[in-house]
Amino acid sequence: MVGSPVLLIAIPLLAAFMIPLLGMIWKELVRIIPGLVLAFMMISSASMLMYVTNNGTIIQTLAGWEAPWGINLVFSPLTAFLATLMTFMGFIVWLYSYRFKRNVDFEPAKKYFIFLMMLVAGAVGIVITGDIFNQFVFIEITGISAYALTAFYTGRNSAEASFKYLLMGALSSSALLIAIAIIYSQLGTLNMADIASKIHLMPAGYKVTALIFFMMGIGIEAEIFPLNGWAPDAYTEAPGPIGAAFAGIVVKAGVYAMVRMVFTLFDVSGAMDILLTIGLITLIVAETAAIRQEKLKRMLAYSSIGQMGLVFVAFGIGTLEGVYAALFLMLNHAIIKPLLFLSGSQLVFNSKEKLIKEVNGLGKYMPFTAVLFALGSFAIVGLPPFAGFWSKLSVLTAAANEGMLLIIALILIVSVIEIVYYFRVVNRIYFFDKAEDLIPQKPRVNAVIAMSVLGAIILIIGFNPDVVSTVLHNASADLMDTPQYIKNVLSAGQSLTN
Amino acid sequence: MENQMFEILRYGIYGGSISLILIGLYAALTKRSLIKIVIGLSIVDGGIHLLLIAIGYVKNGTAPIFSPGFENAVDRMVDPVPQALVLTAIVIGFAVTAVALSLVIRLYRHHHTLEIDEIKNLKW
Amino acid sequence: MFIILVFFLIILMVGAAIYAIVQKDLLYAVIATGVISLILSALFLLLQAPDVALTEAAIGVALTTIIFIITIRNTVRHEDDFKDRDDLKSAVK
Amino acid sequence: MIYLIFVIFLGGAALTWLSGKIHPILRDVVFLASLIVPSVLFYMNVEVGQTVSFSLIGYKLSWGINYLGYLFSYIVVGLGVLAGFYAIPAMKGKKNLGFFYSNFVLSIMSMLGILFSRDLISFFIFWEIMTWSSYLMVVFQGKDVQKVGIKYFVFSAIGAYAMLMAIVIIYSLNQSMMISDLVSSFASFDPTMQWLIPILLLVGFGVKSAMMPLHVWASGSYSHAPMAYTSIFSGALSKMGIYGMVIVMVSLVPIIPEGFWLRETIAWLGAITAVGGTLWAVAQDDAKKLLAYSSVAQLGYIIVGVAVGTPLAMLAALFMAVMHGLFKGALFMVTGAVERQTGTSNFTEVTGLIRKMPWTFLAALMSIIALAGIPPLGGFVGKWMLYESLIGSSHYILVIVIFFSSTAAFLYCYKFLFGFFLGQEEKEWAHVKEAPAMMVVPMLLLAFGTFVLGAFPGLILDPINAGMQEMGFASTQGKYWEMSMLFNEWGDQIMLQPILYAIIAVFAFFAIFLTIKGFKKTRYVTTKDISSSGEVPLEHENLTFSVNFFQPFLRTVEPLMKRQIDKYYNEFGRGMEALFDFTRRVYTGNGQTYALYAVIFIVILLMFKNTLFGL
Amino acid sequence: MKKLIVILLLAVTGYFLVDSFMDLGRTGPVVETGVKDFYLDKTVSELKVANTITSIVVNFRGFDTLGEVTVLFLAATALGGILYKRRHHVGERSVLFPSSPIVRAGSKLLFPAIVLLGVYVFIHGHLSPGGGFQGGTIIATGFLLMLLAYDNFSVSHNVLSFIESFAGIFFVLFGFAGMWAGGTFLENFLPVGTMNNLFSGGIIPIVYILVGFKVAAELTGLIYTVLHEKES
Repeated sequence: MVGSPVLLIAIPLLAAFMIPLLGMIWKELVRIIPGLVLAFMMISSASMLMYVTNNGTIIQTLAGWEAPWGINLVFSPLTAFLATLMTFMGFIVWLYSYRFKRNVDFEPAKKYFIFLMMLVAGAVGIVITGDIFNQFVFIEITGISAYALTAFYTGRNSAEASFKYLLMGALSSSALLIAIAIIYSQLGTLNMADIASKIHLMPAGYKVTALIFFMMGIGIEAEIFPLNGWAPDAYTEAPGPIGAAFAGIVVKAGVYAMVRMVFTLFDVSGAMDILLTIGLITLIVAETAAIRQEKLKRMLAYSSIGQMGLVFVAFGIGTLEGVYAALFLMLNHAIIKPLLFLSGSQLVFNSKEKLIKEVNGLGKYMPFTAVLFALGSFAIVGLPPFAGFWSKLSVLTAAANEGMLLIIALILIVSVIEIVYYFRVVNRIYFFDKAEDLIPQKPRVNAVIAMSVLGAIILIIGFNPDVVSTVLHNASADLMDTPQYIKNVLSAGQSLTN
Repeated sequence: MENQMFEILRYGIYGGSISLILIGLYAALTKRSLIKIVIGLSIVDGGIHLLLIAIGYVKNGTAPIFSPGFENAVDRMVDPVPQALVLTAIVIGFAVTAVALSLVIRLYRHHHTLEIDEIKNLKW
Repeated sequence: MFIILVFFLIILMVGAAIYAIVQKDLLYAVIATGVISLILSALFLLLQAPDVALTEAAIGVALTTIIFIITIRNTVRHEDDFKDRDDLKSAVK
Repeated sequence: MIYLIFVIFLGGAALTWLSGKIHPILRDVVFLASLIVPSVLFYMNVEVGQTVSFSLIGYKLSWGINYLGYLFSYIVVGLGVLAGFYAIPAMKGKKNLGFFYSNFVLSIMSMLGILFSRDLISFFIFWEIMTWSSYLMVVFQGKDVQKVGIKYFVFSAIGAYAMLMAIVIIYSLNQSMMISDLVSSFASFDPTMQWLIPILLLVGFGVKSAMMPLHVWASGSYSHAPMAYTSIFSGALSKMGIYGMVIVMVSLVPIIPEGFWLRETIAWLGAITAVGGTLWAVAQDDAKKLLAYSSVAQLGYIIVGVAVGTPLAMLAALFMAVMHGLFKGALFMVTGAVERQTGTSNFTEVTGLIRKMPWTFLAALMSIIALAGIPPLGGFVGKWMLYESLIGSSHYILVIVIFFSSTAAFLYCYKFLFGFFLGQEEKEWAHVKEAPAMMVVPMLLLAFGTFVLGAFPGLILDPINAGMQEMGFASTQGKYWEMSMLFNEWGDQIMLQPILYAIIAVFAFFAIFLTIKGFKKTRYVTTKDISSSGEVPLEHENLTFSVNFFQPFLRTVEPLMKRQIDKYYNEFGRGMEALFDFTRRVYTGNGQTYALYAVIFIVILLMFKNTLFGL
Repeated sequence: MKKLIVILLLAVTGYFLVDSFMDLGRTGPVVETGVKDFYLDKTVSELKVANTITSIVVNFRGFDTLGEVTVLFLAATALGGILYKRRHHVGERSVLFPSSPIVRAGSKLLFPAIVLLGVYVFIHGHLSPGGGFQGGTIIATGFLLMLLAYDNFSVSHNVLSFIESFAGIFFVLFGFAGMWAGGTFLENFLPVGTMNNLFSGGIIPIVYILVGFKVAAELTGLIYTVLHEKES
């Protein structure tokens, strides 16, 4: 085991504070250090994931106080899985943008990499923390990094997107604080496990109100339907790799926070159905919006929102299989959508408007990028033998086992819509003639490596899904087993009385 | 009598904080000027902070600071946890407000207007 | 006495909030926001939260207000006319 | 061994692509090797009933071939290898050939994989691989990609997803993905599911076999894919739909109470497909389109046979499936050859190639005869058995419809033959040469196959019989004659032989006649040489006789053809897009509105929290 | 119309908020003993810190504080990034209003006092109300005063950067030291001393001083950045 959970947060923070100083020494360090940190986080969380798989959950207390009193970090199979996924994606995004951002001035470049690192660290923090207020703080860290990254390019509409994001983010943090206030006023504790063990004492009315405020606060991060207006704008206007990071990292953290609320913290019976309904609405609205898009990244953004809807549908099924399917979907989406964003932004790199029709005929000029984009499209619509198929299959079987035939039908109809718009783009890439004034941008070596790693993972999971099934099984069992979670966290110190 | 007074006090504080939240939200939802929206958001923040502090308040409470000779006043001390949370929340709220205002400046530079209805190049 | 003070402050605060959102002149609105923060800070003190009161006084009253004012100076002063008007400059000069 | 076959296919596909970067000849060699080697391995080493199983994320998967699959594998592998040979000269000079060839290999692999699948998951996986590899072929030439390609893929996806839905329902009921488990436990499902599952599966298979309301993709896709591939596309790939349909119709539908209605419906849909396809084929001026619609029509016959489901009907259907693979493969190859040599496949432009491309003509002639169902070639046997089985099972109206359709089919057969090869010779085509031998030989082989099977249908009836027996039909081994009056008590082909001799005599007569006539001095006229009236046609007027070839006939059937289902689909699609355009307006672009949504969201949840959260 | 809808919506939200919080006084929390009692107890008995809030902010929930200074750091960085222009008018400051000599003189007089107050507040954070945030913000207001009063008053960006970086680094390093010495991140590994002494509470005052420096530098830098935002 390399490192410990707290290092996943502390090291990036340390690095973030150091980068301004180090940047004065040698400017290149500003780009290199975040990469090293992200690599460390990736390796560390992967090795801890292995440790957790064999030896059970790591609970790390902070500042020397046991669970309900101090803040603690929970590195369970689920959080380990997500943390590994996120740090891996963070590293890939860094790798992609390492030289991508070379032509940017020193000051913004410095900020870009700090924010990228903190985005990942914040998202990891959201996932591994065991304390709701701490989670709120991490949501803010992620949020501010995300606002700044969205507004990274001057001169575009990025400030507009960022402001919308910020407006929603501010509402989100208000809702979260109100929910935390309700919980704290009733239960006198902020620790998730402690809350989970006492939530049954809380009067139902307050409980549900708190849950609703949580759902709204976290729903904004998790891009559920009526709360996701900011998402397409932010994805579109942020730099390409950051779109990938949003889709692969930030949303996953939001989804995690949401399901942790619903599955572990609250014992409200109807919450699953709400998740299911919201997920379905999100899925349908987002996918139907995606089909009419003219900008490539915006289409990908809507598609990403739709996939998140599907994830919520899978969680909303509420069975172990459903959770398994949802985690599988999250994994696949976290791999495939970043690939699409990375290769897509490479495809429209030199076009001004980033329209879909500007990718016409680029298959000939940037064969590698185009192939990866096509691979990503094939995988995300769930064509076998690529990765997306297995997750879609597991969602469908989970739904079928609960007899939700209508939902299966809806998911499949929406998949057809998905096919239409992805294949329109793939067709354009390969079978149309290139616009004459457009100069294709050859991807740099690091970008090629980053994208091909993702492509290889898609193929590996596609041909042998068993490589991830153990991890996913552990993770889904972990999420379903609330008593075990409480026991793990509170075992060291005794729970507070009554 | 004393209890009743305390009840009224509670109602007053909660009512004040909730009305602050609602007023702020109203501004954020209806005002067309970006700055007004940010003002609304900061008012909401203020209301929430007051709400949190009010949760921790106990009857005839004292600040949770021990002074020599009064170590036994624990029962009357107000709840320190919400205060700690509010400390954090205030700083975070300020950070968000600052970022929001810098975005407003950027938007003004770009669009030459602060009307939120005009700033929708990105839609659908 | 305590209660009356608190209620007085709360009413003042709500009044300031309403003033802040109905006032078309953003500069006044911002100052009203500062007043809200000031009253909040007083309320925190009354509610036995001196630390919070200190922070709110420094951040809410001074820093937030000044950032708002700088923003207004860089943009427009009146809520209704969204075009640049040199009101603020002329007003403060 | 089974794994090895698929590994070679996959590796071959990848290698073909890569070797194309090194040298084209190497690529061609690798391509052919990766088709032939696994095929040889398959026939040499794989026996019926031999299975391998493994498990993947909790699903037990199993691969192996059964007799029915073995029968279909003849179509797939035989046609695939021949088309592979044909493809090399046919595709010469095109771009992206590595892509084409590796897709080709993938298609063949996926079809073989479907036949190998003993469980639904691998069936679906191979099905989807087949779908997207054929999709990539359809759009390969880059014509009408957004329209035809997307249409093909959307319909395929609808079919595939219907199938997927059926598969997950089966899994939820059965907790097993094996097809055999499905068959054995199907009787215990509740009636709703008993209806739902076959219908969903039939939608899936119906798309691939171009059944009536789902056929609209077929004409465009068949005519847009490169001809070297279309011969497989129409000849073998569509048979996968038939293969699935046979399984459903034989194993599942009889179990459903009142399942009789499902059979009738499918049979009628098949018949309507046949009629519609034929009429549309007649109206076409382009050989590819004509053959495409003709394929739809022929598949309609097969569907009728499968749906009626008496032993004889099934025999007829399977026989026709094999025959259709042969002659339609040959005909598409012929069209491809003509197109390659002349640059167009339009009857109104190309005429009189008989002297230029005699071998191609021979292949076309034989295949057309088989298609039209004239003895002694194979088509006749199939059609005869189909009529007989329909009459035998009292489907009198159906038989009239089918008969009408197959009579009308003569029209387009004639048009095809006449349009390309007979008629005046235009100067424009004077330079045309015969296609290379590598193209001619495969089509001649296929055409010869139709001849052999027409004369000796017993050759293929044995495997068909084995397959049917496996599906649960009573053994008909050695008793074909009891099923059809076409065969006599000697068991296979005797009744046909007199006909055969007679036909050969007629052929010989005509051959001699033509040869003698050919020696005579004939005056060749061009299309512009019109002496019958005083009007002199202008240069640009197309006066080829193929223009408005069957005008009176088409005018008669016009009311039938007016209702084009395609139009409804298009309008539906447009309507949906308009709807989506409307719904996406919830994203107004105004940040404040989004904030308002958030408040509305929370208010709705709060107001209805008692109902929503079950308090 | 929109306003009416909004008012209606807010009325409903307000009703439920009132519903959630108003009853609190009547029924009280369902769990009588929360974490606060533990904190109140341990603050005196183990940490020897007079100000419970300080002990919570720095020790019990020190991780939050670390996150919070990070948020501030990120906000300051983001501000620089968002308002970044290629040609930055360095040294030119937008003057809100020209200040009178009285103000200048007063500012000059007040500035050391304010800074001293701030320093006092954060040094005595564990004994009396106040601490790192409060002291830091007070110092920042002092700088703000000077920036407003004097056109030519300037703060070295590099110095600010150094201070905030070092404060942040040492905060994290203290966390690591706690990990090394006591086993958990940010653990109080120094002797706690006796209550109400200046040197008590182990690492709490040290960390709070670091927080104070960081917050002061951060906020000053932030104000400085915004003040230099010239109208284009």
